[in-house]
Amino acid sequence: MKSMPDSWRRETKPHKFCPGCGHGLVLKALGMAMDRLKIADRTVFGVDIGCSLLAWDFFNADTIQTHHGRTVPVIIGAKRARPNLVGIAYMGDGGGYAIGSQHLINATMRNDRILIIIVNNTIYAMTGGQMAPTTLKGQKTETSSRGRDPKYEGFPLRGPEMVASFAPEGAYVARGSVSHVQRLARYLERGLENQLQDRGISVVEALSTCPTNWRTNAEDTWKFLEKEMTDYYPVGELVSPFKRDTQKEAADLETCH
Amino acid sequence: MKSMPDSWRRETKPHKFCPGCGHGLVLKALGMAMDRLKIADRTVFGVDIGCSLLAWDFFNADTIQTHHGRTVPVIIGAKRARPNLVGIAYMGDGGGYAIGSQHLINATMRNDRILIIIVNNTIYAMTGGQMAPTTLKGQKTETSSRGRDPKYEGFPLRGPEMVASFAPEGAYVARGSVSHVQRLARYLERGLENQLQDRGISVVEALSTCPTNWRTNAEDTWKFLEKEMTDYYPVGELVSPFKRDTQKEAADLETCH
Amino acid sequence: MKLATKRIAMGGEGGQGVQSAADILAEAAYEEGKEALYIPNFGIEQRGGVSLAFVQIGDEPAGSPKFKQADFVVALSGRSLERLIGFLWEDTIILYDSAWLAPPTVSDQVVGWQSYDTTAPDFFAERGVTDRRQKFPEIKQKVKNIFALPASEIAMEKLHPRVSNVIILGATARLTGVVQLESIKKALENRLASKIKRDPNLKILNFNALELGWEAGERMLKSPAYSAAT
Amino acid sequence: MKLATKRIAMGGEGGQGVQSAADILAEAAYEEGKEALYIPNFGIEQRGGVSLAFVQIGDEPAGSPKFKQADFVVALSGRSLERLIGFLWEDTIILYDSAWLAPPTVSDQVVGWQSYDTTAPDFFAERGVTDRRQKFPEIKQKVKNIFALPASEIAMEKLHPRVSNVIILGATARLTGVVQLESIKKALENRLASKIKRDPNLKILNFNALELGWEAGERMLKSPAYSAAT
Amino acid sequence: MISKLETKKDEYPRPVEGERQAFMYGNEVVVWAALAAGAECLYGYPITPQNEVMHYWSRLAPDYGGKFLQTEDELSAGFATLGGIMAGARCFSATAGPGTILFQEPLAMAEMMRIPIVLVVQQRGGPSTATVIYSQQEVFLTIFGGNGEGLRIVYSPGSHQEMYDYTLKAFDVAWKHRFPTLVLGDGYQAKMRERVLLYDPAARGMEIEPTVPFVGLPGVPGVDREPAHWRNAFSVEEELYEELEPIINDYYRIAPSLMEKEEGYLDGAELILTGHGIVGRAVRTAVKELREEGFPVGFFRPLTLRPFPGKDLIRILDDCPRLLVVESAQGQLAKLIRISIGGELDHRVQMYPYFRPGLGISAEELVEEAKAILNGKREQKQEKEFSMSML
Amino acid sequence: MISKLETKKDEYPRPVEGERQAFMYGNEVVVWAALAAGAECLYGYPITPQNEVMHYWSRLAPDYGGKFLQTEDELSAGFATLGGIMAGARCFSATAGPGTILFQEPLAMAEMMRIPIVLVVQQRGGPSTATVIYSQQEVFLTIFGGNGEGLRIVYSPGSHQEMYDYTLKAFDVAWKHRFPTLVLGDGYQAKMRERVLLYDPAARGMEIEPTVPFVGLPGVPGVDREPAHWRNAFSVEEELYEELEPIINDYYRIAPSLMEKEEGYLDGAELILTGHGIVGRAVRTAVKELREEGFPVGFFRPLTLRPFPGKDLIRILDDCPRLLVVESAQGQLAKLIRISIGGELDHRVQMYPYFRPGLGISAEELVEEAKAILNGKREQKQEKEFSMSML
Amino acid sequence: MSITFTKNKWEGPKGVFIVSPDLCKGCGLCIEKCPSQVIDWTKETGIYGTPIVGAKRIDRCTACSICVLVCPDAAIDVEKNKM
Amino acid sequence: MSITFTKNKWEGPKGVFIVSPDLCKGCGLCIEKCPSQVIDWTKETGIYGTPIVGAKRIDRCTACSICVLVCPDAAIDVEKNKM
Ligand SMILES: Cc1ncc(C[n+]2csc(CCOP(=O)(O)OP(=O)(O)O)c2C)c(N)n1
Ligand SMILES: Cc1ncc(C[n+]2csc(CCOP(=O)(O)OP(=O)(O)O)c2C)c(N)n1
Ligand code: SF4
Ligand code: SF4
Ligand code: SF4
Ligand code: SF4
Ligand code: SF4
Ligand code: SF4
Ligand SMILES: [Mg+2]
Ligand SMILES: [Mg+2]
Repeated sequence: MKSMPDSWRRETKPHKFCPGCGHGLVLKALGMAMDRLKIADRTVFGVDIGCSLLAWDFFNADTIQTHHGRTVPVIIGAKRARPNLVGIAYMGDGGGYAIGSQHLINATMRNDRILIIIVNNTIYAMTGGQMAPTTLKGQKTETSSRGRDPKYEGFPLRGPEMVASFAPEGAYVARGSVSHVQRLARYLERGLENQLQDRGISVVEALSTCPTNWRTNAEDTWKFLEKEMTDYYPVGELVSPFKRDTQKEAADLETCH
Repeated sequence: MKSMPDSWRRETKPHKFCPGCGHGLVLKALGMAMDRLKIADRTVFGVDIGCSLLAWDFFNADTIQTHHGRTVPVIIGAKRARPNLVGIAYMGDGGGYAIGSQHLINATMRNDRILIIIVNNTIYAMTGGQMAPTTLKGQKTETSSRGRDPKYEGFPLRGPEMVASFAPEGAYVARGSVSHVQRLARYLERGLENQLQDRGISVVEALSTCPTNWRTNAEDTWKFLEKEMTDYYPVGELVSPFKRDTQKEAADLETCH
Repeated sequence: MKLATKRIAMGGEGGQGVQSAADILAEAAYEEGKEALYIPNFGIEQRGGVSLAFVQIGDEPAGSPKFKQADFVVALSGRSLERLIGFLWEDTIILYDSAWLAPPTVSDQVVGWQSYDTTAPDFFAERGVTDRRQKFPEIKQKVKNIFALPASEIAMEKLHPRVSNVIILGATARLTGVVQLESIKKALENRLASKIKRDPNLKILNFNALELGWEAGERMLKSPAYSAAT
Repeated sequence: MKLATKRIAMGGEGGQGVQSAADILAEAAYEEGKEALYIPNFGIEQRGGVSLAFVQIGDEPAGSPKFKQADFVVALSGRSLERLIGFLWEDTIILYDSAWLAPPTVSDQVVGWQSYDTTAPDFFAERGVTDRRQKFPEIKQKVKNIFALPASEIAMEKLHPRVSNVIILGATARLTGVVQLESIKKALENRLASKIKRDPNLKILNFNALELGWEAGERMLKSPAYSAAT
Repeated sequence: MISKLETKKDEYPRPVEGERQAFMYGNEVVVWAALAAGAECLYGYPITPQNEVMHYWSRLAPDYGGKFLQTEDELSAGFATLGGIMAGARCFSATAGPGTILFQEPLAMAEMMRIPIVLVVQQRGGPSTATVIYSQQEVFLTIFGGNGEGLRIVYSPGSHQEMYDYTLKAFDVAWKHRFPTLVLGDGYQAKMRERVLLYDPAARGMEIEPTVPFVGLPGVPGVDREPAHWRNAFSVEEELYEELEPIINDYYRIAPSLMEKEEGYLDGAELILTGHGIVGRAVRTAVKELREEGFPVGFFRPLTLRPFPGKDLIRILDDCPRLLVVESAQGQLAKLIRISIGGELDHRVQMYPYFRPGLGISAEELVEEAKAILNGKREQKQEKEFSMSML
Repeated sequence: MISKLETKKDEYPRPVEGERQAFMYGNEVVVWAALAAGAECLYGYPITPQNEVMHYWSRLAPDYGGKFLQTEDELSAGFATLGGIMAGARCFSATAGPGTILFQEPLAMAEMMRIPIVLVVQQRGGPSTATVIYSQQEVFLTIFGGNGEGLRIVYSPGSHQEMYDYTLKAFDVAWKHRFPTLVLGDGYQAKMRERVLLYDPAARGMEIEPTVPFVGLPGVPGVDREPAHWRNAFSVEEELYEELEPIINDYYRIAPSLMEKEEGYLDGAELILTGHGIVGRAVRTAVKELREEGFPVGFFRPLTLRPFPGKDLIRILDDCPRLLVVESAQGQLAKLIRISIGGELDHRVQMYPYFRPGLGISAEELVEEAKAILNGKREQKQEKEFSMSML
Repeated sequence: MSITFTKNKWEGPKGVFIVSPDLCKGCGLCIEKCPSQVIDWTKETGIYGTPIVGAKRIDRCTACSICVLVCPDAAIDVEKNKM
Repeated sequence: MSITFTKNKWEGPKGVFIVSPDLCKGCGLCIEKCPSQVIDWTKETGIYGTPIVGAKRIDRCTACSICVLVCPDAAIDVEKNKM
């Protein structure tokens, strides 16, 4: 197994994420998918504002660091102008479900041929740990110091489920987790394949970690991700235009962590 | 039967909508609901930019005409500041599902205690008939002169279904039509009751007419609404925190048109 | 102020076809090699209320799309004439449809008025001649002349209610003297091209209306109906 | 330029506690009735990279939060000292942790550096003393004095690795002469109040560290380790 | 690997062949100019009075290989336009009023990253929703609306012909200098109909700077070439300053070559009238009229509002220190003028305001106003009003 | 029917009793000032460097009956704030950088409808995302960012004490005059920690204008009273003009009473230094230092950027026609100055730029710069640079 | 409420059909929806200068009030006869 | 690729465990995930000045590569012995 996907740019490593940050793992999964499909040379990788911006020089792939919540339109604009490009819009849960949610909704409706990756770390990480749409019930953040209260702040948003509810034909929607990097890589690969085959939009949420703002050690980081988050946010494919290959899936499950 | 609900402001009638405009009927249904609940005196009625702005002086109720897509936050701001007010956010499908969709999504997630009314006329009416998220497949508009093509513009958005997919406990979601004014009035009344009982958000879409931009005569206006639109946009309650009173419903159906 | 450029302000109810009349007039002038400028007055509403149009025709490009004083004011309804009163000056010639519609007054603190491209879809009810004529609005300004033409009645009786605006257009063209009959026919045909293709009678109908109007204008020029009123 | 206000620039790796040390120093001065201003240097990243803090203490409010020349430069790591070289002038006194961490250089065309509030959560791995010391960065500027204090080693051996920043703080306070030991103890206690409640030993531990540093500062003042180097 | 840019195919006809006279609406003129300049994509969101730009484009452009997308809002329209441009396509958009506000976010990004976006702004009344008709109230927004230094190029045409000329030019200038370039029209220009001469720029020997992709370049990144890594976020002050300084320097280096203006009847003028856009046209007409009547007036009409041709105005005011500033706004042009001349003259300038925010202005009323000034009927009060608006 | 306004109950403690010395972060100062002014709701969206305003408020405010909502973006934050204010609550928000851009849409609505919104802007580097740290590049955005005439009141404090004073005052002024009122800080002020004296305005006899609801008024609308019908859209030009004129007149009527500035060491000054906000503080310190060294310099520090205290500056420049303009932006303050003085003086003013977009400025460097000017080392090139930036 | 609108009335066996020319904009929606084909255009014009409706075949009117419900301008009233 | 990172190696029965001090930020995620408790902290510090990991109990290492997969910084390599 390669520790570093070929599409990673070694010159810019170590990357700029904190110790233990899940972004590194999501990008590892993405790198694996890009390696497998050999598309780094025609990819436009768009990163949002949020910790995802730290990936502006992450890949050996042309990259645009955009504005908070605006990566989806930037990538759509590029993709529609030059359909042979592979468009990837990479963002946090704040960028995807709060300030950029109109773009997510309307891109899904239009079935834009891009891959949207939303990193769900239940928090606004870059700005120092405020509540996100994905913050869990009772979870304490800088702007929910008494814990998120559903009465005033609502229940956490399950983004892929929402997208799936009206995802058009040809769309691919899944939720992976950095605690299963290979499975996440598979989802991302399918999302990209879907785009390569001009079928429809792909939206993949990745459950991720933010030890810095969670203030967790390694043990609690994994626990929060694998227990609390995964309980509320089930991992799996929600909508897929691919024929299910159950054998392959079983094999996946074995090798996935 | 009263032709004009008490909550309508007679001084400003005839209203400013075109001949045959469905907005008048949605507002009639809303007026009926307000009359029944006797809440005109503590209502804040917010109207969007879009033809809904023409209702800025429509009711004997305090009204704020806001910006395009921004009526939801304005009403939320008022409601949270003074919870005893009854907040109604009235807008078009452009305001609700395009430029303001982030507010719709996040208000739903937070379960804000307001009633959102989205008038679906499959078009941007006020600006002269451009495509809306709700424009039907193949429908010709000023910006889809060859008819809406799902390959490039996607399939029409079913808003209430999307909202329902993640509507929290206590939410009320329905789709009515101006071809059934009384049933629409009932939905709006339930949406308001839901707010009065502090249960959750209410989102009611109203299928409506726009003979001016559809360029239809009375007959075709009804036909487009009742056949084309209703085929794709089924009318009914999607999510309701109310116990179903089947007797009452049956009675409704009889009197509804 | 007297200018070489002719300034024409037209008004009517939304759906009376004021905008197309004005636009065709300008286009005809352009086709003749004149400098023409047409601009609609448009507001927030799609339909309803008063519809105003402004045309300037001359040898030099117009200085600004709108103007303060009109050389010609053409009114197809009472309400619209009220809105045009501010444009009157001592040299204004007024032409109005003396078979007015007479709507009751609408509260005017409304979001406004008016309407761009407000020709009603064909499918709406045909506009008829009303039984109640609105009285002529009070004009406190000295003007040069006021001409009456019962265009709607003529249209109704001799042609078709839809073409009353074309009759007015014909009269306006003649009265203002800014274009030839032929040019305006050409512009009209241009504009209706696709419709005429479907229904060739349309051309005849419209040309007839134009000619009726043109002739009426001719007669007016010969025997001014009113002299400058106060 | 010589000013009445003392300008102190501190730097270290994110997580070394530079910000709290600087903040406590400023607060202590404030408590003594002095005019104090503390400002962190913060960038886009949450953690990682160099963490800088600026403190000014005097009798008059500071003119601007940042300054061009520091009277004291306190460096807890080699990389941070490199970032502080621009602040040196002939009157600068440098104090550094001579048990440096020696990270390999990171490419600097990164989105930047730095970090606000970067104290690592308690839960991260404890920071140890490295085997590889980074060589002192090349300083081309004449400075007044350079003092070495192996704070990390002292902390590790005598107290606890976490308090090396407090040892440095003690030494800085003494060297700069801007505050009394008592004031800084009070400020430290203030800041740790809630933690001390949970674990009263923390207070003793930190006070000990402070005193160790203070005494080291005392000794330095008596026998300057280096004289102005080029 | 992408073998070649998928730009517009050669099989498409040229939108404008040679020269063609037409009687057109302003929004239509914009579309023909964009087509003639080789524009490939319009991503936009409807707003009156620019809607017809989208209507005409979505109808016409496909015949010339152009693409269209109606987005969910102006933020999306603006950022999609940036994405399209960075992919190497000649993209533009059009907006107005509250839409111009939202466009400031993508414009700010374009300013930082030197993305050659072309935006047509058809001003409407403001502030807020106001009217859908007309004003000149988006001048400051268009120039300085972002969180930066207004490193933009702004043209203010006054006729359909200029609208055509400057929209064409905007594409050239934007791609040549890589600054956001805006064409500032208004509702009158958008909706009025008048003569225009369309021409194929190539037929006139005009070259329009070709587009160059920022991303999706040929070759395997990391193997054949460095990957293109574009960003607008920086961590420390100094880093930003280093990035920004050359951009600012570039801007001011090219500025002198960009400034355009029209002036006339300056000889012996005792009063200068100035106005931009459609108002500049009324100003010119009024001055001509006044001169014909023997009044000593001249005019100055800036065609670029940014950079502002202030040096020319200073020269003019050096000779004639009386200025009537005419605009359908409360002193926005006046402020641009004062920015240019402030402290640069060794005498006072008597400035007279003719500020009509949101209102159209006719040549006739300017003739009267100028006469009133020349006849000494507009002193104290007017000047005070002017100074007041400059606070 | 609503019997009474559900405003803050009397049972809540006063946030600040009497007076209290504190050593605080700037964002914390903002929150205490808002609480002391009786603010009831903060609806906001996180952005560095103002995040802690939201952190402190969401923690502290509930104890004083305050409410908090983190919205989905700045558009929502701004419009929710308008909704809360119209419901009669004292609401405010805080933002920065790209957030300040998005806030222009609600601010434009507030300008048209006279909604007394208070917004704290903590400037960061620009344009675009740039840095999260510091700049003075949001001056024009804050003043003129909407699609209108900039009918706003903008304070630029330079210390925590002024931050407290002017944030308090902002609420009073906003509700008294019904114009959007902004407090323009920056990342340094937001994140630095220094002394401040908090006080209860009531204890000092300061009255803060009470809030009045726009909607949800007592009585049955249409029966006991007219319904409140609020709008910002108008159909014809004249209607807008009629609506706008009294607003503009009101603004300029109150403007003279709003302007604030600090000046010093003007006697015999041969060079005036000017700067606002945190830079104004460096300017003052530098001038003091220079005077102590015997250099003839004075300073002018505008505290209101809008309306700008230009009359005072004209008076100063009348005596001393040399001005060093210092700012962490490329001439935004300089432009405000030129707007004020343009054409008003009967002599030239020598203007020297000290423009450092996005960079902090220390007193030390200003001392050096001023000396260089006084020693004649900064003539041609500098002045040219200045004029260039004014185009 | 002091605001009144002009009224055109047709009295029929089941009730009175009332149209207000001040309100009717002539959209024709009611014509289509009347189950008994009672309503049709009249020669009179209303507020928009367009023809307005009347109860051409009032005898057929069942006073079902569907027309009242579907008029977007609240221009129709139907007073049921007491039976 | 000319970019190389320093490597600390531990050779075990099933394979070689390699950590790069240039990459390891000391997050500890790998320690938690190693099913055989092979990994632990060392005395050495890495790029962030924080302690980095090593294969304290290399004998137990099954060369399963889970650690390789979970390291967000790609700081671990495991070379399986050929068998
Ligand atoms: C318009 C605008 N508003 C606010 C911000 C400040 N901001 C930067 S990142 C961020 C939140 C990031 O959270 P998320 O998208 O979840 O990404 P994460 O950092 O958690 O990976 C915010 C609010 C901004 N840059 N632009
Ligand atoms: C920010 C902004 N963008 C665009 C507009 C222009 N605009 C006004 S109404 C409207 C669309 C209205 O459509 P919809 O919301 O469906 O309402 P309808 O008129 O169909 O009832 C648009 C795009 C605006 N006012 N503000
Ligand atoms: S703050 Fe959280 S999300 Fe951001 S880089 Fe650090 S760990 Fe990752
Ligand atoms: S344009 Fe359509 S939606 Fe708007 S008022 Fe007219 S009919 Fe109604
Ligand atoms: S009451 Fe019923 S039957 Fe009578 S006119 Fe109305 S719809 Fe027709
Ligand atoms: S539905 Fe109403 S407005 Fe329409 S024609 Fe009938 S009565 Fe008139
Ligand atoms: S290869 Fe497997 S057993 Fe060996 S260290 Fe890694 S995780 Fe542990
Ligand atoms: S997971 Fe990677 S970075 Fe974290 S401690 Fe292990 S080797 Fe180091
Ligand atoms: Mg996040
Ligand atoms: Mg609509």
